[in-house]
Amino acid sequence: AGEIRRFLRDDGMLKVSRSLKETAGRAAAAREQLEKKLGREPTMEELSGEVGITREEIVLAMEAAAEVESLHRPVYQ
Amino acid sequence: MEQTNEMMIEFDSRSCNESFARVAVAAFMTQLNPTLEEVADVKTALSEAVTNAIVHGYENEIKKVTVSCSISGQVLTLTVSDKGVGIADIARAMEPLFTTKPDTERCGMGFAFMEAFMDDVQVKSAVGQGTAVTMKKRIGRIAGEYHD
Amino acid sequence: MEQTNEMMIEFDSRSCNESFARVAVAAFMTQLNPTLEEVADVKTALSEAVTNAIVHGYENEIKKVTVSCSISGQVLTLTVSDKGVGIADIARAMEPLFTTKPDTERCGMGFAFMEAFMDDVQVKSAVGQGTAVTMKKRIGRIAGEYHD
Ligand SMILES: Nc1ncnc2c1ncn2[C@@H]1O[C@H](COP(=O)(O)OP(=O)(O)O)[C@@H](O)[C@H]1O
Ligand SMILES: Nc1ncnc2c1ncn2[C@@H]1O[C@H](COP(=O)(O)OP(=O)(O)O)[C@@H](O)[C@H]1O
Ligand SMILES: [Mg+2]
Ligand SMILES: [Mg+2]
Repeated sequence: AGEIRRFLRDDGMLKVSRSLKETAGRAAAAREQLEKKLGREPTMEELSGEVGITREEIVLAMEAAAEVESLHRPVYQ
Repeated sequence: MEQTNEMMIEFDSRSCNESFARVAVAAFMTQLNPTLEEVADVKTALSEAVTNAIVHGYENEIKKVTVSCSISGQVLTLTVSDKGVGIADIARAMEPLFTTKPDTERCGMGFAFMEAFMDDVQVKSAVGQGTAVTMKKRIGRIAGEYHD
Repeated sequence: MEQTNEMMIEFDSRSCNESFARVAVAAFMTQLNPTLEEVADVKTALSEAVTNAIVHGYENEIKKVTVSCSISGQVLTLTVSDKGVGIADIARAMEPLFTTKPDTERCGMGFAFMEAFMDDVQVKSAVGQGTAVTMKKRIGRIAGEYHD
């Protein structure tokens, strides 16, 4: 049972960084796409509409993605 | 060694700040390396307590809501406080389905949700002085897996 | 109509809390409908001020750092405060490349960054009492899109 729990929780763990990274990735893609379409930087409202996630959650995901990147960067250098 | 870390947020009792409060607490608790589910649980419990402070405590007047947050070992402690009307009968208020605003979209399940999603919920309140709801949750997978 | 909304965060002067502070301020300022670039500017300026409070103000002792944040019309105002050692000569401290810790990774560009990324930076400080850095930025450059 401990093993199963460990497996489930590990999966959950992966999902945290995965889901934040995925959100950050989608926001970055939407930003680029909207910038092309609008000819200017999109606002948070436009981004949030495109990604389907609240403005606050988008900034959390982007900070988390930046953190993960800066934490991992030295490891891969 | 139990390392402790603390933060506090204080904000106007506007419902547009609920989302800010949820994200601030989520950002702080990422230090505990939580699962997605644990973050969602804490956000749900926090939302219920903050909504109560805004809707019941201040009856939609604009005053200050405070959320204190501390991490000790793997335990997250949250206290949501208002200086609003207070609760006369706490035990009754905490009963599932009990609500003093049955006309609105509230359904009397706020405290039940807090108790379901957190390990411990304590309410202190005094009529005319305000309410403080303290909730604890142990974050983390299996004992011994974290170094603290 | 100038609607005002306020929040305040207070946290232990640990560098692991910088990220939490950035998210809290970024989440709060999304109410102004900024671009991601404006969010990044504010986060950079905030980080510099918070790092200064931790590194210079408290010299890495664990005390409280406060960030107050208000929105009035389209203007965001941030105040980062510490109750640390204070600054004797503010004008000098704000000169680009001036630093009292040349040995570390600091390069004396913190205040220069704050001034570059925000519209206005004011510093109040008293030796032995602490420092408060107030920064303002008008959000929303797209003409006619905002009502204020
Ligand atoms: N912060 C508060 N201040 C005053 N009364 C409160 C507060 N929080 C809860 N209450 C009281 O407790 C009752 C039950 O709360 P809850 O379980 O969240 O249900 P609901 O919010 O749907 O009414 C509320 O109807 C209200 O009377
Ligand atoms: N909160 C503070 N408390 C005390 N001294 C400070 C504070 N912020 C800045 N200073 C002083 O101002 C100097 C310049 O700050 P800054 O431009 O950020 O450069 P740096 O941090 O790289 O030294 C610091 O070296 C320090 O002497
Ligand atoms: Mg409720
Ligand atoms: Mg600096």
